[in-house]
Amino acid sequence: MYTVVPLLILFVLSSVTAIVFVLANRLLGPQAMTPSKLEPFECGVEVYGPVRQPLHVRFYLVALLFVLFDVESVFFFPWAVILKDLGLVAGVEMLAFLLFLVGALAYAWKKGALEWD
Amino acid sequence: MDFRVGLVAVEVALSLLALLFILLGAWQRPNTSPTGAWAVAVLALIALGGFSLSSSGIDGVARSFYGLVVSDRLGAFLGLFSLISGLLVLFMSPAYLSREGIHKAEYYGLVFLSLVGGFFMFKAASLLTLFLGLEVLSMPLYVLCGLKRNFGKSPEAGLKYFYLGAFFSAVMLYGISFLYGALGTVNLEGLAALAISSNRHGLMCAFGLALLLCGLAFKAGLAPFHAWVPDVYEGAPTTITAFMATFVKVAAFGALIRILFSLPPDILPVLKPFGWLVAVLTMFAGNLGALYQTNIKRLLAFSSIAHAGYLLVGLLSFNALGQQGVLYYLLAYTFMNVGAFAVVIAFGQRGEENVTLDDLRGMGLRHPFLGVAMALFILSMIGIPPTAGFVGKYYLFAAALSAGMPVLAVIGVLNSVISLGYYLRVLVALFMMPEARAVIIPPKGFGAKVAVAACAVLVLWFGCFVSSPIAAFQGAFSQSMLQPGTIARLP
Amino acid sequence: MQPFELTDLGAGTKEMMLNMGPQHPSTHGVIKFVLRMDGEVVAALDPDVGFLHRSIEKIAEKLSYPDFMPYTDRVDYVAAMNCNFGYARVVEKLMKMEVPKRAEYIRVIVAELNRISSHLVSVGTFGNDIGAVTPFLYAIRDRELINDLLEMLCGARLTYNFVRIGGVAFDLPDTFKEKAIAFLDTLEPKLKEFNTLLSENRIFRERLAGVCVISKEDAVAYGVTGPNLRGSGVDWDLRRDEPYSVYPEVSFEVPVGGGLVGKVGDAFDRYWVRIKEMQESAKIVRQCLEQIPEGPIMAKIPRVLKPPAGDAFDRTEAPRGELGYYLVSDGSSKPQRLKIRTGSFAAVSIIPKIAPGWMIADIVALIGSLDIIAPEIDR
Amino acid sequence: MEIFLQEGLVLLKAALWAVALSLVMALVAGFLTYLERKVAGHMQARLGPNRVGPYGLLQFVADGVKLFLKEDLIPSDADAPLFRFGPYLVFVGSFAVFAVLPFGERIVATDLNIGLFYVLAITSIETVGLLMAGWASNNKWALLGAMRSAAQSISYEIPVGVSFLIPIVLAGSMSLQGIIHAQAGGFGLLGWNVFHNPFSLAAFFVGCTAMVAEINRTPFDLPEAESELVAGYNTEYSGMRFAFFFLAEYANIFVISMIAAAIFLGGWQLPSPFKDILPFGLVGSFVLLAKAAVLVFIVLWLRWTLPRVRVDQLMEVCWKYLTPMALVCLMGTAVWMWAFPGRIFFGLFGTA
Amino acid sequence: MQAVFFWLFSALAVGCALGVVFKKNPVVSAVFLMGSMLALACLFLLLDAHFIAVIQVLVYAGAVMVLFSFIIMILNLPQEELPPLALGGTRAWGVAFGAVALLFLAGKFFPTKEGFMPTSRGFGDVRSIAVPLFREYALAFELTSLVLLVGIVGAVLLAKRKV
Repeated sequence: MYTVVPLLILFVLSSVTAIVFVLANRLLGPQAMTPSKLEPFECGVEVYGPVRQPLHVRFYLVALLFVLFDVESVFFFPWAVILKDLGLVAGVEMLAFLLFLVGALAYAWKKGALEWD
Repeated sequence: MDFRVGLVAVEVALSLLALLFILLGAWQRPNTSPTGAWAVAVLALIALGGFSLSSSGIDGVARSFYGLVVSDRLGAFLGLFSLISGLLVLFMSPAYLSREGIHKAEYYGLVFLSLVGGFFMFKAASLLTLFLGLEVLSMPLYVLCGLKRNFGKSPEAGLKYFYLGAFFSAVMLYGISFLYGALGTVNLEGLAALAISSNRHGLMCAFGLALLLCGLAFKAGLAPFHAWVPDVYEGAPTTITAFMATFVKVAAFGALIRILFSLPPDILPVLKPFGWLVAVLTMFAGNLGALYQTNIKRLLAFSSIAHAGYLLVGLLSFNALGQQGVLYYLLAYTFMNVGAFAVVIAFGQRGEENVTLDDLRGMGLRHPFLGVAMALFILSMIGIPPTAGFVGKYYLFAAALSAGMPVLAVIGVLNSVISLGYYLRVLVALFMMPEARAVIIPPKGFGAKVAVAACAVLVLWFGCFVSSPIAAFQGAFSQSMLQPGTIARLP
Repeated sequence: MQPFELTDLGAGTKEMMLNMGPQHPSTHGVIKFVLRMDGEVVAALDPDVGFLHRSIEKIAEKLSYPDFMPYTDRVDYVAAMNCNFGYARVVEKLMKMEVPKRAEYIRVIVAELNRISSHLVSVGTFGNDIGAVTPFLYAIRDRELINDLLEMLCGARLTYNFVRIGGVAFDLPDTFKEKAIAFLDTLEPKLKEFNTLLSENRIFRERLAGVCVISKEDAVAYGVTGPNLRGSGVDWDLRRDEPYSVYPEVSFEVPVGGGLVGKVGDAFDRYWVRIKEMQESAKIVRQCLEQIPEGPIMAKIPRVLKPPAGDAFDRTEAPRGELGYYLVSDGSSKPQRLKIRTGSFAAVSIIPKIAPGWMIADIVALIGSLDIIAPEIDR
Repeated sequence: MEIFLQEGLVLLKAALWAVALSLVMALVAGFLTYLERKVAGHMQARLGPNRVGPYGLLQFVADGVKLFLKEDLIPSDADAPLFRFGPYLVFVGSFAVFAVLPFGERIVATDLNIGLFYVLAITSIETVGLLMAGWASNNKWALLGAMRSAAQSISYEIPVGVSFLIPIVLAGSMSLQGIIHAQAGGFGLLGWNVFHNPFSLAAFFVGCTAMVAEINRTPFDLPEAESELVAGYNTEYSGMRFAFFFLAEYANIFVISMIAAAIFLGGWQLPSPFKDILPFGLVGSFVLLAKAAVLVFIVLWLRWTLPRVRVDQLMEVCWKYLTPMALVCLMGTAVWMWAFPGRIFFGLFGTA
Repeated sequence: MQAVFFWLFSALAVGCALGVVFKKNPVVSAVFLMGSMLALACLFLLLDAHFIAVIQVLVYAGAVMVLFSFIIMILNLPQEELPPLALGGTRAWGVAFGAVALLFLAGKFFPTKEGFMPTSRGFGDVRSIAVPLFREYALAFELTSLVLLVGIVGAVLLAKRKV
C-alpha cells in the first residue's frame, strides 16, 4: 500500500496543476469568441459534407489485432520474470504458446490484414 | 512437474492440426476448395477416433496437470461421441461449403479447435479448465456461425450467439468466483464440501452453483435460456448447425455430468425440484415451439431443444440406469440429428431457398434413398421401436420411473406424443404431397449421401444390438473420477 | 459549392470530402484542391485555381511595350529573368530587331543562374513536403549566393526587371566574373552534400519510387513541358531542339528521367532531372562567361516603340516548362493582345488524371514533384 | 499514534516527490523545446533562439508565458466536455511515467516492482486521450490525424512491449532499479544489457526505433504531418490546451531516453572506480542523465535529417519488420540464457 | 485509511458504470467506461495486487478502450437519435428484480468488520503470480493461446473486406 501512495498523489497533483494552468490561461488570456473564429479550420473554406464520416474498417482491424497481441504480450511479462528460475520448462511452454502466436501472425500477414491498403 | 502429456494427446493433435489448416487456409488460392485439407481432416479424425475407442476401455482414473485434467472412461466415451459427430459433419461439409462459396481450410481449423474446447470441457477436473474449455469451444463457433457474410441471417446468427455466449460465460465466471470464495478451491473435488444453508457461506455456495449451472444450461440450450437456439441454428451454415446441435450438446451435458455428480448427496432435495422444472419447461418449449415451424432447420432446432429436455430427465434420476440412458441417448441423438441435417443439405440449393416444408413436398418419392433415410431419422426422433432413439428414450424414462419421478416420465412420454404432430408433418410433406416445384434439381454432394447412409445404418444398428454398448456405458461412471461421498455413489 | 456528390461505398462507409484548401502548407502558393476520399485513398481530385489572378495579360493591352517589362517578372516570380527574356524576344521578333551579341550572352547567363535558383527552391520545398526540413534550408542558403550575384548586377533579388527590349539594362560589373566563377565552384560540392542528405536517403527514395507515374503519352497529351516532360522520358528541350539566342554556341546535355529508383516518370525522376539540370546550367554559365565578347549591350531602339501590325509567337525554356508569348500588335504603341503560355498551367491540368488511387501523402509528393506555383497558373 | 506518524511521513514524502517531479517535468519539457530549436538551428546553418536570456536559454520561459496569454478557443460545434478532457489525459499520462524513472541509485519516486510494465500501461492511456481530442474537435483533419496517431501508437506498443521484455528476462525482475542493479558486471561497462548478447544488442535498436515511433517523432511523425493533415489532432487547439500536447511530446522524448538508458545502457552504472565520491550516488545520476542526454540528442537529430514515412509503410514497418524482429530477439535471449546461464557475451572469453 | 480509499474507489467504479449505461453520447459513455476501469485498477492497488492492477490499466483502460473508441468512430452513430429501447414492461420487471436481488445479496455479503487481511511482504509482486502460472496452471496458459489464435483468425475472416 505504501509504495502506491506516491502514485496516487502524483496523479492528483498533475491533474490539479493542469486545471490550474487552464484556469490561469482563461483568466489572463483574451476571450473574443467571434463566430467566425469558432468555425472549424478547413483550410480557409467553409465546411461542407458531413464532418464526422464513418471511417474505414481497417482502423478496427488494427485495433483488434492490437488487443489480441497485447493480451499475448501480457503473458510474456510473468514468463520473462521467472525465466531465470524455471529455465527449460518455462521455455518449452512458451515455445508452444509462441507457436500459436506466430501462426496467427503469419495467417494475418498472409491474408493481408496487416496492409494498410 | 506433473505434465503427463499423454493424457491430452488427442487434444494436442487436434490443435496442431487446426493450426496447420488455418495456415493452409491463408495460402489457399481464392475460390478453390481445399480438398487436401478435407482429406487430412477426415483421416485424422478416424485415427483419433480409433485411438480414443481403444483407450475407452481403460479403468482407473488418471489426473494430470496438477489436477486440472482427468482422463477416465466417461471422458473417453464423450470424446468418442464428439469425434464421431465431427467426422460426420466433415463428410457433409465439402458439398455444402463449395456450393455456398465459403469453402476455406480455416473452416476445418476452427471445427478442430472447437473439438479441443469440448474435450477439455468434459475432461475437466477443475472449474478453470471447464471455463477455458467452454471458451475454446464457443469462440470458433461464433466465427463459424457468421462465416456466410453475404447471407443476411448468418452474421445475425453469429452476433446473437456471440453476445449471449459472452454474457453467459461472464455469468458462469461470476458463479465460479463465488464458489472459489466459498470453497477456497476451484477443483471439482472441492465441490463435495458444498453446503447450501441460510448463512453467508451457504448462500455464497448456492448463488455460485446457480450461476454456474445457468451458464451451462445456456450452452446446452435448456429451457429458460433456449431462446437463441432457433435463430442461431437457422442462420448458421447447415453443417455448423448440425455440428452445434450434436457436439455442443455432448460437451455441455458432459460438463453438467461432471459438476452435478461431484456434488454432495444432501444437495439433492434442493437441486431436484429446480431440475424437474427445467426439464419440463425444456420439453414443452421444444415440442410446442416446433409445432408452428415451416422452416425445416428451425423445426430441427426446436426438436433439439426437446431432446435436451429428455436428456435432462435421465440426468436428474441420478441412478445407474439414468447414466446409461444419458450416454446412450447422446449417441443416438448424434446420429439422428446429423443424418437429418445431412438430408436437408442434400435437398437444399445455394442460398438456402428450399428449406421450408412445402419445398420438400414430394422429394421423398423423387429421391427414395434420401426419403427413406429421413423417415428413419424422424421415427428414431419420435422413439419408434426398431430405432436407437426408442432404446435411448426407454432407458431415460425407465430411469426416471425407478428414481421415483413417475410424473416426469409421464410428461416425457406425453411430449413424445406431441412431437408426433410436427414430425409426421415432415413425413407427409416428403411422401404424400404432390411436388410443388416445377424444376427438380437433383441433390448433389456425394459426402452428404455417405453421411446419411452411415447415420441410417448406425441408428438401426444401435436400435437392435443394445447389450454391448449398454454394458460399456455401465462402467463409465463407476470407473470415472467421481469418488465416494458424492451423488455418483448412490445406488 | 459541391464539385462532386459523395457516392457511398457500401458497408456503411461513405466517401469523405477533403479540402487541401488555399491556406494549406503543402500547396505552394494559393491553390485549392478538393479531394473526394475513399478512406485513405483519393477517389477524385478537382483543382480550383484562380486565387492569384491579376489579369497581367489585360494590363499588357493598356501599357506600352517597354513599360510592361516589370509585369513579366510577376508571371513567375521565382524565375523572373526567364520571363523577361521571353517577353523581350517576342517583341524583338515582331520588330525584327537585332540584339548585340554581348547582350545575348548576358541574357543567357542571368537566365541560367535564375534557372539554378528556381530549381533550388523547387527541390528544397519538395524535400520539405516529404518531411525533410533541413535540405530546404541548405537549398535556400545556396540560392542566396545567386541572389547576391544578380543583386550586384541589377539591384533586385527577386523581380529583376533587367532585360530590355533590344538588350539588357546594365553591363556586367568587372568583379562579376570572378564572383560567378567562385559561386559555380562551390555549387558542385554543395549539390553533392544536398544529394547525400536527401537523394540517397532510403526513406526519401522509398516514398517516391514508382509514385504518381506520368507516362510519356499522358505527358505529351496534356502538354506538360520542361523538367516534368523530361522526367517522363521525353527528350525535348527548347534550348537544344529549337535553339535560340546563343544556346547553339554552348554545349550541354539534356538530362532525361531514366527510372533511377522506381519506374520512368515517377516523382523521383522529375526531382532527379531538376538536380541534373542545375549542373548543366552551371556548365552553360561557365562557358558563357568565357566566351562573352565585348561590345554594346543595347541595340538602338526608338523612344516610342511602334512595332508593325501583325503577330508573333516565341517560346523559351523556362525552369517550369515552355514559356510561350503570343503578341498581336495593331501598329500602335500598345499591344493589341498578349497571351502568355506557362508550364505550371499544363502541369496542374494533369493532376486530376494522375491523382486517383494514390494516398494524400502521394498527392503532396506529386504536386511537389510537378513544381507548380500559383502565380504562373493564374497570371 | 505511531502508525499515524509513519503514514503521515509517507504522505509527506510522497507529496514532496510529487512537487519535485512536477518541477522536473516542466523544466525538462521546456528545456527540450529550447534544445530542439537550438539543435535544429545549428543543423540548418542558422543560429536558433539567442535573444531571450543568455544564449536564448530563457526562450522556453518566454514561450510558456506566451501560451498563458494566448486565447484558448473551443470551436462552437466541438464536443466541449471531451474537448477539455482530451489534453488532460495526454498530460497526466506523460506526467505519470516520471514517478517510476530512476534518477539515481537511491533517488527514485516509487520503485514499483512492476516498473517497466507500468510504463507500458500508462503510454496506452495517452492514446485514448489523443482519440478523444481528435474526435471532439469535430474537424475532418483532426479526426483523420487522431485516428492515424492512435493506430500508430497502438501498433507500435507491441514491439515496444516485446523489446522491454529482454532486459526483464536478463534481470529477472521488472523494477527499473532491479534491472540496473543486474547490469553491474564486467567493469561496469561490459555488463550493460546492450552488450549482454547479440540479441539484446539488436533489441536495443528495435526497441529505440519502436519507442521513437510510439511517441510520433520523425521519421514516424505522421499524425501531425504538416504537409498533409495540417496539424493532426491538435488542429483546433490553441493556448494552454495546445501547450499540454506540446509539453507531453517533449516530456515523452525525455522519458523514452531515460528508459532506454536505464534498461539497455546500464542506467547509473558507470565504468570507473570512483563511483561513490558524491553522496546518494549522485555520480550515478549524472551518468544516467548524460546517457539520456545523448539519446535525446539522437532523437532530435533524427527529426532534422530524415524525411517522413508514409502511413502504409509505417504500418508495414511495425507489423512486418519490428514485431517479428523483436520476437526473434526475445527468443534468442531466452536461448542464450539457457545456453550460457548468466554469462555475458564478453564473459565467454574473459573472466567477467 | 485503506477503508476510505476502498469506499471512494468502489463508489467511483459504480458511478462510472452507471454513467456508461445512462449517457446518450456513445463517446462520453466510452470515457465513463474508462473511468470505471481505472477505478477498478485502483481497487486492485489497494489489495497490493500491483501486477493485476497494471494489467487492468494496460489491457482494459488502454487496448479495449481504443478498440471501443475506434468502433464508435467507425459506426459514427448520430448521438441524438440513438433508437430508444422499446422494452416497456420488461424494463420495469428487470429493474425491480435487480433491486431486490441487490438488496438481498448486499445484506448477506456485506463486508464484515475484519476489513482487509494484512498481506504478506511482496504478496502482489509478479513472481507469486508467474510461478503458478507456468507450473500448476500451465495447461490453462496453453489454452489461452488457442483462444487468442481463434480471435485473430475470426477477426481477419469476418472483418477484412475482401478475404
